[in-house]
Amino acid sequence: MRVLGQIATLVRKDLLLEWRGRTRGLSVVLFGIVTLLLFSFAVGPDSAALRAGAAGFLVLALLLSSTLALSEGFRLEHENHALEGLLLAPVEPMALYYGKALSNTLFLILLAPILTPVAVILYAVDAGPATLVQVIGLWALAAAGLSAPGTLFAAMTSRLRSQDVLLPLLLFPLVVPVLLGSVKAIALVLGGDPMGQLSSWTVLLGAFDVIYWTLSGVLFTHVVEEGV
Amino acid sequence: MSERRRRLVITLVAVLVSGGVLAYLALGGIGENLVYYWSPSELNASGDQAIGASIRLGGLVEPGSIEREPDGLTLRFAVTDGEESVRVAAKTVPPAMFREGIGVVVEGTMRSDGWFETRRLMVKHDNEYAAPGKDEDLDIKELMKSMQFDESAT
Amino acid sequence: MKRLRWDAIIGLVGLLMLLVGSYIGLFAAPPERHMGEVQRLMYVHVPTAWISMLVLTAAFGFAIASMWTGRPKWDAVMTGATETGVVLGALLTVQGMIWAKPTWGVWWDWDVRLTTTLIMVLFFTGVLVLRSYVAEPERRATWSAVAVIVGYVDVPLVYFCVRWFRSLHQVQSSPETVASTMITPLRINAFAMLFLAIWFVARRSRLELARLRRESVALPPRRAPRGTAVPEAPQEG
Amino acid sequence: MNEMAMPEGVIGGGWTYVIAGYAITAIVLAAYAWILRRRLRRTENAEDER
Repeated sequence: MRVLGQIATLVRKDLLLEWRGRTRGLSVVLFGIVTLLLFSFAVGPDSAALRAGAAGFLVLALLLSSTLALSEGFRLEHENHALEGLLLAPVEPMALYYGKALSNTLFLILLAPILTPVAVILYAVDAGPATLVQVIGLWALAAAGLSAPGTLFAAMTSRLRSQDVLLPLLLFPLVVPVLLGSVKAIALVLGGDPMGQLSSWTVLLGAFDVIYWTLSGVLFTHVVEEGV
Repeated sequence: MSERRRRLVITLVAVLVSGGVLAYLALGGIGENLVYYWSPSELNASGDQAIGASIRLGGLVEPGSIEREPDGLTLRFAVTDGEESVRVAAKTVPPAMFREGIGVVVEGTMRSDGWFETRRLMVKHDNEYAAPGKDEDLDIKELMKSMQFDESAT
Repeated sequence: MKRLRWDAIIGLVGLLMLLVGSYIGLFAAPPERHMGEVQRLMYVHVPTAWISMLVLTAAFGFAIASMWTGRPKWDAVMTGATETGVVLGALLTVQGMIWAKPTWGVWWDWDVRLTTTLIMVLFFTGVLVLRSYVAEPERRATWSAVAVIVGYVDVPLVYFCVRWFRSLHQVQSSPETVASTMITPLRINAFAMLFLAIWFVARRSRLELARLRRESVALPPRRAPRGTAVPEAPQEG
Repeated sequence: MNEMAMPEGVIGGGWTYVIAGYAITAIVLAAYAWILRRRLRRTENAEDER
């Protein structure tokens, strides 16, 4: 399909730009690591409490990094008037949205192999390779759930004076179900799952992924009509 | 006009998908497993795995099980779901509505000696509001319904 | 004085009904057999809950209408409904905490009902903040409508979560579970709150329309300038 | 025998909570009505002056 081809092209373009401007990506990674470090200061040298909170800290680091990545992504588009160009070109607005949301998701997923081991070391979690793979899978679901409404709101707020305030203000309450689902699921993976709830939390997380990915795509077309 | 119709179809599909997923969350039964509190049966079934973890236990205060320790600080009672019960040691002042047969949610840990230790005791009121003087019937089945345990049974 | 507008009449009726309903609830209705006097909070808490969700549902409808037609009228009504929903939602949260302390024994607990309600209030507050930052009227209308539609996903969750999940909050009451003497004040206050909410929405929409008129020349003025009645204002070009 | 009285399952008194709840409701509704009135006045006056 034409739209799928456009999405693929846009994702390739975004990832290429991300690769060329590595320092930007690197700063988000560093930001994530610093966030993880800060949480361990907040709890203090209590290894049991750190272990108990590890899943929450990890997901919060993802959330905070995601707002940084989202606003950076659109700032770049505005600097060179690239978005106007894309809108003038025969690109479907939906392809534009899904391309952007997908490349945001992929970028956030790429953070996982770096941040997860850091969290495992900092918070003294016992985790083998199989556990890590599971955590990264859940991280991917969480990243998708954050990116879908995140891209929509970042597109709306990217031109505003106070994007740094507005984006979290709109995004954080909306993604609470995603955060809750991923924190619980990751905590169950890291700390054992006595009651067999892991699948239910994962389904909840996936369900909100589907809701946000479908709804935001449709609404984005209306957003860009007004010019981004 | 066809452009408009195409967008209408896309919007409709998106709304249907979102609504369908919400309906699945509601009716698919995953809610039973994303529990805010465990029933005594579920807690007992998990055995040793539950020991030490921070857990919420919910159920009815078993009639005749309330005891107060002589030190006046610890309250002991059993929480039941009609089938099994868990003994609870609460180091807290209970809310005024605390009584036999009322729903409670306690937050704490299961100890290896079989007592559930808690410092946070919450009373769960059902959705019945009656004037005083109405006969008190300790019908466990009815009370269980108010605790939503009957759903997990079916 | 100006003649009474329809919304003023509804507001007055609502206020009167709220006074009557609260009087019955506070002094005529019996105390609950276990909750005692504290149960009287139901007569304000439950209507606030119903109407806040109802008003936000209306906002969702107005958002769709605003996006569909592009008319400023719908945008203004949507703003009115959203703001009223936020005010009532915030009030609902505080009332709930006041009721929770004596009955449950805690001020707050992270149960589904309470969490989803808090999300609802915070998100729609965010929508209002978003509006205040966007200068162009068309863009503001579309963007806030989009935000309202996305955020509305949470509102059915608030209502149904107590049935779907086990929670600390009890499930909805029905006429069968509430003593008949308690239903009368509850119903009166529910309609009172509905009328007050309609009044709030109407007033706030009027305000928003006036603001929109100030922003753009495209909209016709509310009424012709009153010439003599207005205190001398310097006439500028 | 007991230091603390055992709760009897009924909330005694509790009027403080009721008064607080109704007062908050009244204050919030009245405050919002008043704020709306003031904002509306200002905007419409400004409009008339134009």
